[in-house]
Amino acid sequence: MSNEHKAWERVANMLRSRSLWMLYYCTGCGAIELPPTMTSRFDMERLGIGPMATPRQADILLITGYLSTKTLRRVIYSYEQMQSPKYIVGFGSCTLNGGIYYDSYATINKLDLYVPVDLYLAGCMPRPEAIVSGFTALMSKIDKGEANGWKEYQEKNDWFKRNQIEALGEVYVHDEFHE
Amino acid sequence: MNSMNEILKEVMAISGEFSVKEVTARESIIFVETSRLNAILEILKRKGFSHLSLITGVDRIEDGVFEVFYTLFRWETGEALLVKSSVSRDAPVITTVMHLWPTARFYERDVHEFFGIVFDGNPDLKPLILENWKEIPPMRKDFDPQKYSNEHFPDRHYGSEFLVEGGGENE
Amino acid sequence: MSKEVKLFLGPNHPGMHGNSSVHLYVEGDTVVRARLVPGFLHRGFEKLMERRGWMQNLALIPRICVPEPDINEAVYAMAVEVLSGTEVPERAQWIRMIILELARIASHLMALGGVGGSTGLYTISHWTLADRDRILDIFEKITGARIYHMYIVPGGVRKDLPEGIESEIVEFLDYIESRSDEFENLLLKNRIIRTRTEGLALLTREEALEIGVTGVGLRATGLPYDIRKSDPYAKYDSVVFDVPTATEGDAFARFTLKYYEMKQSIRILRQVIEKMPEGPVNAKISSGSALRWRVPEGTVYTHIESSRGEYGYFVVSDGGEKPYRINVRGASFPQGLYGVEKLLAGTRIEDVALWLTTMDFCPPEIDR
Amino acid sequence: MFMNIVITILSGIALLVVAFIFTVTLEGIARKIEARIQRRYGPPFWQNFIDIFKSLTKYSISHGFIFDFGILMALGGTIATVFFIPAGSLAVFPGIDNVFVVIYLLAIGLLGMAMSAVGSGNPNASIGIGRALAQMLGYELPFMIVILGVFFHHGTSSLSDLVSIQIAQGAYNVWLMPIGGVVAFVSLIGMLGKKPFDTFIAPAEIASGPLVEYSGKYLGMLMIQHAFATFIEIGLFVNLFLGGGRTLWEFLLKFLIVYFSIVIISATIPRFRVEQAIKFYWKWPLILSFVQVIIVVFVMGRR
Repeated sequence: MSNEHKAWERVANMLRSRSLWMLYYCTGCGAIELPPTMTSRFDMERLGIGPMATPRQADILLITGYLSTKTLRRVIYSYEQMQSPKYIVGFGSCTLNGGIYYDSYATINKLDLYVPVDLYLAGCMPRPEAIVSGFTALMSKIDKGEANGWKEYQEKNDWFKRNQIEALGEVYVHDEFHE
Repeated sequence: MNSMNEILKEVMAISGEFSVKEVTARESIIFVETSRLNAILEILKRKGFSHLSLITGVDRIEDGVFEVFYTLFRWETGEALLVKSSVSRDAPVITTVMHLWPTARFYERDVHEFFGIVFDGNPDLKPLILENWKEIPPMRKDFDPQKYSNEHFPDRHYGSEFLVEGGGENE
Repeated sequence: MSKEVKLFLGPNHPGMHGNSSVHLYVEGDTVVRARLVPGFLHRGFEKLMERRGWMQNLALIPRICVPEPDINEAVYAMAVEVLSGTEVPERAQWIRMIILELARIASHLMALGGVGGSTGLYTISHWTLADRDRILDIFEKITGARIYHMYIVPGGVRKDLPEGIESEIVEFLDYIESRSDEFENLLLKNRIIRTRTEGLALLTREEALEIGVTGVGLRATGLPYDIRKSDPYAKYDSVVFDVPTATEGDAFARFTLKYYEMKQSIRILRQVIEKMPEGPVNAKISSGSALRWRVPEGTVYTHIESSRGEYGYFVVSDGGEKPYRINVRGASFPQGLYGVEKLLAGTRIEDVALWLTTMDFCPPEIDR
Repeated sequence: MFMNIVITILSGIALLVVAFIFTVTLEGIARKIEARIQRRYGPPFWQNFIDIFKSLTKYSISHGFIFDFGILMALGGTIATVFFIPAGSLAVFPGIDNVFVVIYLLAIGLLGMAMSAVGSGNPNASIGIGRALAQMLGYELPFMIVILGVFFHHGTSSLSDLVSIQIAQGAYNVWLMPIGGVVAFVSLIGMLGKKPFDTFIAPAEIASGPLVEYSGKYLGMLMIQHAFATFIEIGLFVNLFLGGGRTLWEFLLKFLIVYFSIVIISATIPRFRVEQAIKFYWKWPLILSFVQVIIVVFVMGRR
């Protein structure tokens, strides 16, 4: 990359790390620890992180805990709608290896096969302190320019798509309204 | 406010004998054939068991039978009654109780999806919770979720390199 | 055909609590037809519970209902105790009541915060969730974890209360009561909240009984039906408290009832802390190791009054090491599925999120 | 001749820079105040700058020509309106900055955004725009009536003349027409879309309304447009009713006081429904504005 592009990337990364917008979508059981993190006690907003209503405006997509197949479809819709320097944070062991639902017929075991994950948070439902320290780790990762999950999704798209079809059968459900 | 035993005696007087099993002071199970099920449920509802808490299916695979439990509850005295009837496993058809409790439509739809028991008279037995499900109804005993999970959702294999990663310098 | 728009109040919507989708057929600004599509949080709980031993299930059970996990443990413990006939020591029953009432206050605080969230009054959400966090600290001291406690086990409670926890609970109760007039001024006496929620999600007594609504929805129509009174469990029959009821049956009545129920829970907790005897905390359940514990054959349905209504477990055991069948009766199953279809027609789009909040809608209870 | 063109251009740019920097820092401080009301610390006050410039660094997706053109029209219309607001000593067009020009150009900005939001094809956006325009009917009526009263009394509708009259007279219009001031303040809250009247950006109901489909650079531009729109609306109120200000700092001080009072009011009030908002405006504020006009025309007469 030409060096002025690199300089611009550094400035952009500095800006992107200071103001992260989180998609307001609780996909799993870990979402119950988000309200305490967003409100008065742990106050994520002082780090510049706030909930956003639509995928278009969001930077982070939180996979809070287990992911059932039906939700995985909607997560893929939302992830693809988000604009591109986007990051995914996986909560707890359910996104790593199925967690406590390892033998369930409805939840996926390894999140990394379907969407690129930038950060994993430990804890079977990570505590608010873990979430805040995880976000600061993500911010420093973005600052250093290492959080390139979205580039990986673009480069290895067919690999991700093949995994998704393999697990879900079909990603885009046709008659969503089951008329 | 006559207690549960008097009510059961009155119901037995009307619709014939059925066996009663006491669980706790305020809860008992009655065994009823599917033919007399609707009549008895209607009498019980009139006698005060107005709240249908739950419709549960149990898969007794060894004696080839689906048991369907209707859990009724009486607010005034706090008594619960489990009305049990059984249906054969290969032709599981039972009449619906939607006319007594409209909310039963969704309980029946749930039991239908997870056991395959057909409640005739219930208009929408569409899939409720699972999406694009092609296997047999998952709550049956002969469905093994572990096998399904291993086939469809590969998980992380911790090979020897994981040990290096764990003990290595990059914490 | 008039211009009817299909809208998703889909799983990814800030007004939606948890994760399920309401399909709206909208004409102009009012909803013509609505249908709930659950299943986004389905993990096949009942199937997983059949594959784990009786004591192993304790780790799985609180994860069903996230806003209030303790009710699961209490109901499962009571069901297994009835089946296995174990006697729960006196002190353990009182401790269970502390946990359940604290969980009720936490869940009610969250529900009141939810009302603020959907009407735009974010200040009340911040206040109530900050106070709820103090309860989670108390839980952390008692059980070691914030949300999933695994503290109520069949046969009693895992371990005794730590030293000096009673004084901390009393101090917390005083703190909540000192905050109550601020809550009232900001939420209950707020004229715009009153105009926004009066007449919304009107539920007559017959409709409530027909839908099978339990909990605050039923009490808002005037029926004082509370499982703690009609079918008392633990030590609720030796504690004095009354069940607040209203008559309007609309959204405003429901969350004011939640607020007064919180006051009743505070009253219960004060009495529990005075009357709690000393003594053992859990009974010996099985001779061998707890993992090989065989519960005698039988069927039982136990239920308790959660903050959202009747929450019950239907447990069938065939005498083996693993439960044969467990069915979970969530409080929001009837009012979520049938209630949405029957009552949501006619409300405006702005009020759909508020409708779901005050109707105590918790998706994991439907999907399990 | 050439010199005053250069002066106008320079003072125009200075006004733009002052408007942007001042309003965005004010919004940051407002977020901190609202956080303090909610018993938390809140972000640093320059957070809004970072948000704007971060959205400008992101990739964005376009939904066709109308979607792009509407945004440019909104931003251009709003920037053009900023020039006509005298900020204390910094008045770009001293003689000809007429209130009707401001109202007209402001309408261009809002309609541009409406056009692009509907162009995005998302049903939430069109519902949001429907609500925004309906609410505009609500607060525009009493605001107009009260302003006409002010023009009738002072005989001029040029902002800078009104400001100099009030300074010369020593009595602000708020003291002359207290009812008009209150009505204008209430409709100012509606114009800004602050809490009781922000049904069109309601996140809990229609997922932030018109802003649903805006991503990356479009969102950055819209946030800049929102900053300028806030400056225009509050600047209009300060000039009309609080007598502008001899120096720039006096104007900015009054601006700050008005803005913070709105923020504090809106932090503890939930949202109206749209028809409730319109009913509210067409009930008391409308009656009061008629009363005010009658007082101005018959009792006070021309100055």
